[in-house]
Amino acid sequence: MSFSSFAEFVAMGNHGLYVWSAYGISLAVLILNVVGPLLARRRYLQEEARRLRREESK
Amino acid sequence: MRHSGRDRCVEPMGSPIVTTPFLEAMALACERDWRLLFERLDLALAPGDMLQVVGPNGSGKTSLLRLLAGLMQPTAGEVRLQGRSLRGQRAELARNLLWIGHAAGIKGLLTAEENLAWLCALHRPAGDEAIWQALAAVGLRGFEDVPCHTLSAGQQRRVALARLHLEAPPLWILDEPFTALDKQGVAQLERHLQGHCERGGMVVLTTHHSLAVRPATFRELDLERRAA
Amino acid sequence: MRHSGRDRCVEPMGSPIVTTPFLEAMALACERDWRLLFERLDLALAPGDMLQVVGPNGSGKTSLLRLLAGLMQPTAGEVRLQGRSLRGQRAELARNLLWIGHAAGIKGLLTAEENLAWLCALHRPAGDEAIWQALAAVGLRGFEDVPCHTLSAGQQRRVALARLHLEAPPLWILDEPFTALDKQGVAQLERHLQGHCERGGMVVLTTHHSLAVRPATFRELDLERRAA
Amino acid sequence: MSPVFALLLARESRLLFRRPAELVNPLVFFAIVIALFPLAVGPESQLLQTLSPGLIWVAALLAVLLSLDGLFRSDFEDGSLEQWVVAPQPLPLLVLAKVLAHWLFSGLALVLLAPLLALMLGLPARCLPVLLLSLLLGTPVLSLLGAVGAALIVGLKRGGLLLPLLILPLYIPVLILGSGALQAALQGLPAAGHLLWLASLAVLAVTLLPFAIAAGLTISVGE
Amino acid sequence: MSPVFALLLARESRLLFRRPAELVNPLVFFAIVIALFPLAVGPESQLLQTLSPGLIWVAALLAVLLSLDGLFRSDFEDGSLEQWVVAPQPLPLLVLAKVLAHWLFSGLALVLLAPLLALMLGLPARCLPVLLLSLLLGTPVLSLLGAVGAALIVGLKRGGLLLPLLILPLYIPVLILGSGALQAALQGLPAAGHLLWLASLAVLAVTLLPFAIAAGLTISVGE
Amino acid sequence: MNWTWFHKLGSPKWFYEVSGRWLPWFAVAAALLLGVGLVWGLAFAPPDYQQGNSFRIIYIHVPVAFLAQSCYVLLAVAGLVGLVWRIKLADVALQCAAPIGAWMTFIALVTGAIWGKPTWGTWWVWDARLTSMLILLFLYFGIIALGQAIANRDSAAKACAVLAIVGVVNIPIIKYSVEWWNSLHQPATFTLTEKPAMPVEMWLPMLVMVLGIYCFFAAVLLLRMRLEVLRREARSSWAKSEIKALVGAA
Ligand code: HEM
Ligand SMILES: Nc1ncnc2c1ncn2[C@@H]1O[C@H](COP(=O)(O)OP(=O)(O)OP(=O)(O)O)[C@@H](O)[C@H]1O
Ligand SMILES: Nc1ncnc2c1ncn2[C@@H]1O[C@H](COP(=O)(O)OP(=O)(O)OP(=O)(O)O)[C@@H](O)[C@H]1O
Ligand SMILES: [Mg+2]
Ligand SMILES: [Mg+2]
Repeated sequence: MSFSSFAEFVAMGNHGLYVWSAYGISLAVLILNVVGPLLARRRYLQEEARRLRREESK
Repeated sequence: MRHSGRDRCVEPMGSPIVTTPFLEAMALACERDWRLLFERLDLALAPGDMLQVVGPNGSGKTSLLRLLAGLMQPTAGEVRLQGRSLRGQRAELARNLLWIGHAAGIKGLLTAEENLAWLCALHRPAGDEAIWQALAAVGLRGFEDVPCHTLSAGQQRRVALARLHLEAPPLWILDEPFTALDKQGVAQLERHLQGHCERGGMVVLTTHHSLAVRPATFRELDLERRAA
Repeated sequence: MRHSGRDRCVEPMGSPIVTTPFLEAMALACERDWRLLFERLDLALAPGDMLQVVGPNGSGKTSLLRLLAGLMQPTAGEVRLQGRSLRGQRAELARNLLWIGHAAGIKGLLTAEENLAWLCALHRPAGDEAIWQALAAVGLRGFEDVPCHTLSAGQQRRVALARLHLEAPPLWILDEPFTALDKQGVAQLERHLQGHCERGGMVVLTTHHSLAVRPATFRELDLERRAA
Repeated sequence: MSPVFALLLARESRLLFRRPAELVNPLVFFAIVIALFPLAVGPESQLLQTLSPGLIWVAALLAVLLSLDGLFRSDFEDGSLEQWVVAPQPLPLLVLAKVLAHWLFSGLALVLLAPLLALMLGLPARCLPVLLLSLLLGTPVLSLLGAVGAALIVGLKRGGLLLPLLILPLYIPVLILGSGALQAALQGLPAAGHLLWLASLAVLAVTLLPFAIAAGLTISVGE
Repeated sequence: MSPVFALLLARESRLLFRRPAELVNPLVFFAIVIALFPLAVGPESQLLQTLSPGLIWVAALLAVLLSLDGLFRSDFEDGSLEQWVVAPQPLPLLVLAKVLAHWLFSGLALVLLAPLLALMLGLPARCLPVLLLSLLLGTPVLSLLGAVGAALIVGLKRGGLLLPLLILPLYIPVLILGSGALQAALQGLPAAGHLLWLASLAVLAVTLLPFAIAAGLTISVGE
Repeated sequence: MNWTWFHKLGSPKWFYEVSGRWLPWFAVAAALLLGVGLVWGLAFAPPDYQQGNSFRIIYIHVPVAFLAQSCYVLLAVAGLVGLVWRIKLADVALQCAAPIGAWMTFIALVTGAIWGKPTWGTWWVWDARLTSMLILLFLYFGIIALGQAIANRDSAAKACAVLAIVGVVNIPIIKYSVEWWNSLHQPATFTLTEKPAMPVEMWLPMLVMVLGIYCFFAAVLLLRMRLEVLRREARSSWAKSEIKALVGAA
């Protein structure tokens, strides 16, 4: 552990803003990359469900 | 003829006479790139009339239709709407005209339904229900929400022709409406055109095939020339 | 059938058998954007044959012709030329094929003569004399030196069809060759196609009208489907 | 505002969003052209800073202009324009809606991207408000002027570089005012005069040019 | 050289000369873009001279690229490309002839116009040979690379700014080498190294890219 | 040589089954490695003697930059396989990997820019490596835009393949010329290459992060590809029953 306190950890030796924003943006993008395909998959399955229902009712 | 259209002075706002032709062409001439396609062409269209323009390739059928729809200006002569020259009454013509040219204004990226909704909105908006019925009437049930560019040539034409099944203006000008339609589609459209005329509408169209079903008022205009 | 094409092993360079079809389609399937147009389609074409592909709008006629001409790849199955898969013998097919699609490769800025000269040069160059004769044969005498974009729709098609009157490869694949032709043009083309088959050529074509003149070997292929 | 105006706006937006790639193309073009310059003139930051006002404006101008090339093309080819001309709605109104939709989604995005590129070229942050404002006032003028040209050439088979030829000379006042404003800001001078001029150009363009565009379209359709 | 090659060259030249306006469009675009810069960055001659190598190259690059947008479009639409694909002639050869014709009449003209514009920007006359030579070696590469993009997007209804997006990043080596050569000449340094590199790029492009273009066309036609 | 395994690899059904089994492993590995690497790098690794703590950005910047570059090579390889052997799965891979690569490039640029501010005092300089990374982003954009612009799936994939191959041939040329460009004009003010020899406790977490980000990439790629394969095969019997099962479960 190279920090002695949590506050020090957050401050990152005065570079906290840079470090945390870099990591924040990166993580956000990574999460977006996971959530995007998952959402697309759900949307696709919903579409298919609707189509199947339509075909059955025909 | 009693009305004064014939002698080229604009009729004052007099009482409309029942026999006044709705649309008239007087001594029309059309020239494209130096070549005279036709001249001194007269025609008159009254409610209930159906006119088929025929002629060999390159005789000027499309050009004539565009003149009548106000899309092109004639080289000589003029087109009259209800006895008055077309010049000043673009808006009046627009309210009464349904024009479908070679290309029918269908956007490939939009679905059949969206396309129709917009084309109707240009004249008067139509409800979803009416649009779906019109699409069903031209045999496109099940294709309502497919982007039009994935439809075949004939199917795209059917989307455009569905406009004829929505509440439509009296005068229809159609350039080769039958192209790309299969036999059943052709027969159906012929019947629909006949019905429109019988309800007092007017149709001007070109096509190379001879119609099997025609209203009583059917006439042909032959632009026969030595072309091609 | 004696030749081994049927059981999917490539025939060695053995002596060609007279009954080998020139062009074959085996278990062909075609899919466009999710929708299956046809599958398990077999056909065989021997010298002298004429095949008209029919079907309602959107049934896949154009797509089938493009598959046969090697312009598209089938989803499944294969096309064979003289018993061997098309894959490796693009050049061989090219030497034997005359393809005229919806758009026929006519440049609007060039004259009819220049257009023909180039299209012939792509296969084997033709002399001026022959080209003029071909243009006369399709009724374009007097239009040889006019830029094609000033010709009407039907006249442009005639320019393309003039290729059929020049020394031409045996297999013709024509997509809606009759569109935009007037009646006299249609009749003339029908006779010409018949003549080609009688001289041992082959024709595959689509059209929505039924041919009045047909060779004895005429067959129809119906892609009937529930489309449109 | 008439309902067709809103309807057309909605329709055009939908069309644009069906092809998102086309939407961002002008943006990426803008960015690439700006990125080409350091590669071509060298990376010295002082030179790039001096250059940046002019460079940003020229790039914006080219991006807007070239994205307009096809503005009416597909409408012409599929017959939509014919339908507009024979419709009872006033053509200038339809045209205005169409250009507005185009500007909203490509011009505006370009305005928003510009500060980032400006920073990369070393433009000091205090110039950014002037940059934003000048682009905000200038790009609608560019769009409308370009649309006039696009309407005139829509019937031609191969436009090629005809549109730039017709329209770039007309863009010069906007270019001078826009880059002038920015240059003034860079040197710490007031830029209000330039911006006022740009604003009045914008008002003029919005009121008059739709009629010119409509006239151009009627000519092209009637050919 | 096969006879179709010569025939196609003749045919393409004839087509280009039937529309002389299209032939000069890239030239005028080139000139206008260069002329915009003094308007946008101000008329100081020192700045313009420093700028000129890069500016000339960027303008040439944009002019070539944008003139290529429609290279195969009309051939695609009127069915000529289908005929090429089903013809017994090798497609890469036909493609090479077509690009060569285009380059001969627009690329070459641009090379010849460049010295004039360079002088107007204040480039000293001793740099002109390097300018000419670098453009002469560079523009064919630009044409061929652009043709790859044009072949890939030919089937699309509205290209918009797609072509620049695809191709401009690939132009960067030519841009760097070309403007680098010129900059070296401007500073009195030898430019032979740059020019040799450009020459080898040109050789590579002429031998390899026709195949990529042919592949792109086959894909577009087979759609 | 027996090529059957190769074509089996191209079979969508086989792929769908196998990828279904692999996906959870990659996902778990990515989560573990990234978690460990992050905590290690952010909290435990010693600070840099020159840059202090801002250097910790390296643990996201470098792995992502690596991935961004290798992903483009993957695109070209997939394109080649798709074009030469006509394996549709390669087409799917190409189109699914492109957006991921673009995002990775974006992260590398953003983290680099943020890092530049405390170390160089500016967000951006026209340095060779930075510039070529920007160009890489544009290359990705080109492939994505081309893929979206072409409506027909098969043609879109083939067109992207051609572009990716032409692009990858150009990448060394671009890289080389950009470096030359920069060194010719003026010596670069800042260089990334002259790194201090890193002590082990600094680069070990980096190694963990690199592995983690590659696992992450594999997981996301499989996720995207599985959906795409399902879409493309929607009419085949196995996909139909799969979709029915999935829909029923939802
Ligand atoms: C927008 C700005 C930046 C971009 C686009 C960028 C890009 C890259 C790339 C592409 C790599 C991978 C190199 C390789 O594959 O070997 C890399 C590595 C690296 N970057 Fe950055 N970088 C940026 C800013 C910075 C800054 C500001 C620093 C710190 C001063 C930095 C430090 C490093 C280090 C130490 C490496 C690892 C060196 C190596 O393994 O070769 N970068 N960067
Ligand atoms: N855009 C144009 N520019 C110049 N001339 C044209 C143009 N369009 C058509 N023409 C000429 O006008 C004549 C008539 O063309 P039009 O399209 O009206 O014929 P058409 O009767 O509709 O023929 P088709 O039956 O082939 O459709 C043609 O001979 C053609 O040469
Ligand atoms: N470019 C395309 N992209 C996607 N789908 C297409 C494309 N072209 C055609 N299709 C689809 O393929 C089907 C068959 O089209 P094709 O053009 O082969 O029909 P056709 O039998 O020639 O019809 P028509 O008689 O209308 O010419 C159509 O239903 C259409 O939806
Ligand atoms: Mg006509
Ligand atoms: Mg068809």
